[in-house]
Amino acid sequence: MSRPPSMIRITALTHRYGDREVLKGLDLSISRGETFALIGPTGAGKTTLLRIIDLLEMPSSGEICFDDRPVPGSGKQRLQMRRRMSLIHQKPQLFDSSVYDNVACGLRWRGNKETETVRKVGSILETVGLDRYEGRDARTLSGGEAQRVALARALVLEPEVLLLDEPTANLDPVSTSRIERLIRSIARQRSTTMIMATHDMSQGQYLADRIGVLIDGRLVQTGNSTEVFRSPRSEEVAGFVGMENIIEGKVVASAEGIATVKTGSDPDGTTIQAVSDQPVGREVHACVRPEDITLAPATHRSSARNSFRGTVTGVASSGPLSRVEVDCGFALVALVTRLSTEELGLEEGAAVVADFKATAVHVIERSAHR
Amino acid sequence: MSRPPSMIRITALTHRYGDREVLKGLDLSISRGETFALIGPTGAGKTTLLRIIDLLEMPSSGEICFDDRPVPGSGKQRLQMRRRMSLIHQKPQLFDSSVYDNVACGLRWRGNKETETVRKVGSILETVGLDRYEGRDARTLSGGEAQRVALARALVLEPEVLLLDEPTANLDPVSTSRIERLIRSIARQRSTTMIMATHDMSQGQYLADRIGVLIDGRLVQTGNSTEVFRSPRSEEVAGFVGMENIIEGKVVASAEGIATVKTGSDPDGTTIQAVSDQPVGREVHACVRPEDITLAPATHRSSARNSFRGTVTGVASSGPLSRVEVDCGFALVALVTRLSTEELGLEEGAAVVADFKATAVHVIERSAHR
Amino acid sequence: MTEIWQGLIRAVQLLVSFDAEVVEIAARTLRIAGTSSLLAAIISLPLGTLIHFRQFRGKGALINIVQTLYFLPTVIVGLFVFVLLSRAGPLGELGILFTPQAMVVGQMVLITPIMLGMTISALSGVRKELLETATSLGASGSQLGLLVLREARYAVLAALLLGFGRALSELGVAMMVGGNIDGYTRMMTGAIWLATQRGDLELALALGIILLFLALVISIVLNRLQQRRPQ
Amino acid sequence: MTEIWQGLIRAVQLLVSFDAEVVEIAARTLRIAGTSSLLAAIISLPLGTLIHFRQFRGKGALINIVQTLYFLPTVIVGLFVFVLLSRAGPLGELGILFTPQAMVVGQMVLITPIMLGMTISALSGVRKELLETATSLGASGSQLGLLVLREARYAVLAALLLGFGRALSELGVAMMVGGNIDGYTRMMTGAIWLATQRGDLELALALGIILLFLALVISIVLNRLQQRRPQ
Amino acid sequence: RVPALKIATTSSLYDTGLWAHLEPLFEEQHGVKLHVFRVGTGIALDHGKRGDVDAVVIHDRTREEEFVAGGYGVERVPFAYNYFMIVGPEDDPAGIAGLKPEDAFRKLLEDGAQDPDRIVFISRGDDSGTHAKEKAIWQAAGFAYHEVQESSWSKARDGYVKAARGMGPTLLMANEKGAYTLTDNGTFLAYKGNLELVPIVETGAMLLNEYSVIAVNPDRHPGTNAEMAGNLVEFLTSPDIQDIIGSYGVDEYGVPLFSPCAGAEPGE
Ligand SMILES: Nc1ncnc2c1ncn2[C@@H]1O[C@H](COP(=O)(O)OP(=O)(O)OP(=O)(O)O)[C@@H](O)[C@H]1O
Ligand SMILES: Nc1ncnc2c1ncn2[C@@H]1O[C@H](COP(=O)(O)OP(=O)(O)OP(=O)(O)O)[C@@H](O)[C@H]1O
Ligand SMILES: [Mg+2]
Ligand SMILES: [Mg+2]
Repeated sequence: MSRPPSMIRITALTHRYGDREVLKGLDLSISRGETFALIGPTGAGKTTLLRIIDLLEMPSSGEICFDDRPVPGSGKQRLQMRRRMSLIHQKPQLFDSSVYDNVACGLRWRGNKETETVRKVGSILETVGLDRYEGRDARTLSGGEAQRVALARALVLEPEVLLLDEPTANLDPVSTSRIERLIRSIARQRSTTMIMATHDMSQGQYLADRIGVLIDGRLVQTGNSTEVFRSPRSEEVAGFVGMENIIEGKVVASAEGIATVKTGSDPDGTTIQAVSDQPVGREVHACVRPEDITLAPATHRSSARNSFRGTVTGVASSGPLSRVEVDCGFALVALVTRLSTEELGLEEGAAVVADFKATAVHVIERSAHR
Repeated sequence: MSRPPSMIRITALTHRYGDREVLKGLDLSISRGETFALIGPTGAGKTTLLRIIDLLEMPSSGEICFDDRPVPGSGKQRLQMRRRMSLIHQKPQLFDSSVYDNVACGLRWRGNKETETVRKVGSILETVGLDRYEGRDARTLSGGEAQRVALARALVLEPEVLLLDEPTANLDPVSTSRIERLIRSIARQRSTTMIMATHDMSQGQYLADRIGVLIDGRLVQTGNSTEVFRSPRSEEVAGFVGMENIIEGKVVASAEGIATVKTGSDPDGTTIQAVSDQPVGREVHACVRPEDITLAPATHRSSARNSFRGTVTGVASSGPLSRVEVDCGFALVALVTRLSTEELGLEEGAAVVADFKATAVHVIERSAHR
Repeated sequence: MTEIWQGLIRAVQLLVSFDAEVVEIAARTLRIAGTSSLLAAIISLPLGTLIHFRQFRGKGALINIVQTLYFLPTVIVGLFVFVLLSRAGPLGELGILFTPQAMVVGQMVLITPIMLGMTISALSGVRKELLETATSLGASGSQLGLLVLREARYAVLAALLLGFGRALSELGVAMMVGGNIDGYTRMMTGAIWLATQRGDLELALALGIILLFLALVISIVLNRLQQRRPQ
Repeated sequence: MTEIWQGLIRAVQLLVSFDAEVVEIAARTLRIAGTSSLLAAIISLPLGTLIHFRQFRGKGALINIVQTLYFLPTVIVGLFVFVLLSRAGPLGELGILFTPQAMVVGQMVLITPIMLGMTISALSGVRKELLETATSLGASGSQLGLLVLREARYAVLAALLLGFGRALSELGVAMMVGGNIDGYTRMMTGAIWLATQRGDLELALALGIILLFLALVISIVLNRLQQRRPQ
Repeated sequence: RVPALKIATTSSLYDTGLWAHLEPLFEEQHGVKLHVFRVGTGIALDHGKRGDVDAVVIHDRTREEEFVAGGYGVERVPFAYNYFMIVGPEDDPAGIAGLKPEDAFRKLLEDGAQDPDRIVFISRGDDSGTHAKEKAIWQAAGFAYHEVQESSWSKARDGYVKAARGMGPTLLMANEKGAYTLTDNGTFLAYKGNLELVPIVETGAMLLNEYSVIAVNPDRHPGTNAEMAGNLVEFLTSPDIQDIIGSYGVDEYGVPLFSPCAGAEPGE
């Protein structure tokens, strides 16, 4: 594989706070111009990793190369490197001065001309929707306004590497999509390298070229969004990326790349067909994303490989989607549009057919250590 | 209407910072046991309103009644009232001590016995998933951990009124749904009155009995989630609650509760059928939620009242849904499942039919002042 | 220069031999300065917290005045208290001029503004958000006060130390109000001053070194206390 | 008590009549104390910032020692600098004993620890997160220093004021090192002391009031400066 | 608490250690605590005027007489004396050795005006007893004090220097500057080890330095301990104590520091 040169390469990175090991031997290489999303539960170590990449902290062990050069020890050289990056911290900290001064400080520190600074600050504030806020005392901003100032402050520097730690955590959907579009356009136009920690899965999917799943200090999987969200490498990842249906089973037959997984422990349990190479006899988890399951009236004759009759046990709607729990011998969760929910009259007790394709089933070997 | 007694009643509330009017004459009454969600763009005044309700700030004018008693001026009585509430601030501020001390402080301030405190703190920390964190220095927690401590600290007080300002802004989806379930169960079991500011629309929908839309300091609409999300009172609200399709038009015919709206300005523009009482001749906006639009292959014969042929101009997928932009004379945005996107082969340039029901169209009178 | 070395040697000699007179003077110094610092702290901590929290007209002016009193020369304080306590003065009836009690009063006048002002500026370093969080959690006024003192403990301790240091090292009040009476109101600084007047520079330096040694012990102990986390 | 009133009246008289001698002494006092404070600030601010940021072995001990020096009695500082600058001393060559320059040196020895120590504790009130944010935005070490000084400006100003106040109100150094020479090294406190020695308590009080008045003006001006937002 | 007798005394008596020597004797004899304040003459008199002390022990005849005449004191009782001396650098740049004090001062002023860098005089300048004596000598030399202060000698950077400090520090300063100064012999002896100065003029009637004790007038300040103050006056003039005063300092300096004069003006 001939990849573009790596902008950031991390080898065997370990970090400890006291005797807690927070990062456990990470290896990661991010190419110039790539957008990389770090996802993972709270406390996984995302912030710590970003801080180390931004040279705020020295890792306990391991090596980091920035633009193919190892990170130096001398403060001055680190400053040079750091000035090519910009980290937007998770909790935006604004300086006790005006919004203008807050956004201008990075430029000033780099010795920019003030006329230039005035222009740049004005334009970036407009971009984040805060024109006419220049003179405001930064400490009196609302949560979302502060977040946008923090963004503007980093973006105005036009860094080569942009590190974002939950950049839209405090924003409403309209501002969020505005900022997302902004980030995307920056990534494209300036071919900025970006690493973002986010808990918003769809943000990761939308913005990132590649996604890394960090769980408990370990980078358990990296890949593009399809790989991560559709073929999680472990049950842990599967659970985290929203594969709510994780069904225990055992491969009982395998032919032409289609495995038959018998669910549950009783001998005449239901079987699920899945596209998988797992050999017969292996203990596995069959995972299905809720949105890959379609529900139809009980009268419906299905052509899907996997089709199960069941009873609705719960419906919860949030936004455009409804989350429908179905009992068909084993528990299934399906995400369907509110429209279908209404059309099908889905409510507790309703009889339905749940269909999903063999390609929608992702089979993971059950790890011994559980 | 015989409503349960109001827990919080706000009359003509106005608040100014300097000469910025941040809240502009709000009237709001929240009943005991109700869960009320405040949604609105950043800087709308959500935090300010919560702060005023929590008696942290005196409003510039207007009245607040707490449990049917007007809020007193004396510090001591205000303290008594405040101790029946608990506000989780937007930016969690932890005290410079251990996690245990942070969670225990409210109980101690209320003079609880320490043995009782130990028990309660232990149990709430377990509930938020932070058992074994008691001894940790609160300042070294990750963003999500800090957020959960802040939650625990307020919940452990079992307040009558719980005020939540973006309670899950820093949490991953798994923690978020854990916390949402917790909040929901508290609301049910203890019949706690809750007011939450959130930018997560689906959270508002999921948790709240009633939703208030705060835009630019005005409570422009309150109602249950169907009312707010499906029948926004103005274009402003419509835009904010995700009615992405807002089509300008004019009612040209009206019969049996069905209005015909001609779109655009040219005489032979397309017409849209909508369930609406708007009289003929009125200038209106026809609004349709993207998820209420179904897309079908161009060959499809539709039975829907509104059916338009068009061409896909853009597809963006995020999570289980894809956002498809269609040009059918006017621009439409449809949200369809990724599954359908694949099945229909939706991609730029594809010809499709976009269908939606007359009931899915919400018609708003176009206000003169724009 | 030799005086400094000899002063050092003399200091060590006095320290190891536990010279009775030096021990007595040192003990008296600690007692008097300790009492006045304690009383000044008892006044300054709550009052400073109150001023910090309350909004009132003239607050800025009040703080300005308090800060101005940092500049009070010890002679002036001494003189002022002297005039008050002198037999001809309004509090002459008390008859406490030239007693340790009078010195405590004088030192309190001297150091209370320092402790008060520095406490206020220490507290002003605590973020408003933190206090609002505590308020939301139901802290009463005094509980809030304790919290803010705790959050600013490093700077508050520095303020107290500074005041104590001023009491320990001042001379003017002790002289004017205490009278520097041998065996009764003589403090370390008075003894040092007397030694310089008598031309015994070595002894003066030795006593100065002993005073600093005491101060070092105190500041280490206080800093340790402050660093120990409350359970 | 009458002395206090008479002192006040005398102070007002001296102020309004612009008494030449008082004006001269006041100007000299401001010049000398101002110079030593300025120099001490020039040392303390960067050094304090450096100590605050750098992690090194013995940092805690160093801070402890600096804090201990808050306790330095002025007589001891005076004596120490006297011994250094005296003809027989190591810096006797300079021949600056009993000159304003020597007083500046002595006062710097006295107040630098205060300014330094209080600066360090002022800076320690600035949140770590804020500094990390600045670091991420590419602030160099010195830029970070300026930022932290700016963020803690209230407390830093208090520290500088305190040091200046100490220089303005101290007597021991001015006497030992300056010699309290009429028309040359006599400062306000020296003049006050002399008035008390002569038994002219009124004049002493009047001069004290004038000194405080000066101090008030200075502290108001500095506080105003600090509150004015930089554009 | 044992009642205390409070006396304000001038530094020269205190610093020689005389009071430390006499204190236990008096305390034992009268069963009282003796609180001795070491202060300048001006403030000692002021303490007496406001009744904050019970007696004053000082050495400034003119002001003592004013004090008594003003009704503040009972009676001025001289009890010891010695002589002031003009000390200066060993090479005596003004060549005043052997002159009478008033002549020496005149020469200092005249030559000093020519060469203020070499001929320097440090004046106490603090209205102390010593300073009062200095002024009296100038008077005898034929100069009003303000003439001295306004002379070109005084205007020079060095020259006639008024440094208001104690006697000891003044000696140290004179030593540093290689200057002349007027000092009482007790303080000079105490400081001698630190000084390169030598006595230049030691004789002359003008140099007489007499110490007296004055009990504060109880009519003015009823709260004062008049009885014990009377005891102190009696004590200081009693023969035993007069003997002790007359021999004080022999052990340490080889010469007595004071001559006793029990109530009478010392002979001139
Ligand atoms: N200074 C510290 N001392 C001790 N432990 C720390 C420190 N900083 C972080 N930790 C711990 O390290 C772990 C990783 O923290 P980190 O902030 O990197 O998590 P995160 O993935 O960013 O989480 P979140 O999504 O909640 O922000 C957490 O468990 C946290 O408690
Ligand atoms: N102390 C203050 N002084 C001046 N303006 C203020 C102050 N506090 C808030 N504001 C302004 O008032 C408006 C409302 O702020 P508020 O914090 O209530 O918004 P919000 O709805 O909570 O926004 P977000 O979703 O971003 O948290 C904002 O425009 C903010 O800038
Ligand atoms: Mg984080
Ligand atoms: Mg807010």
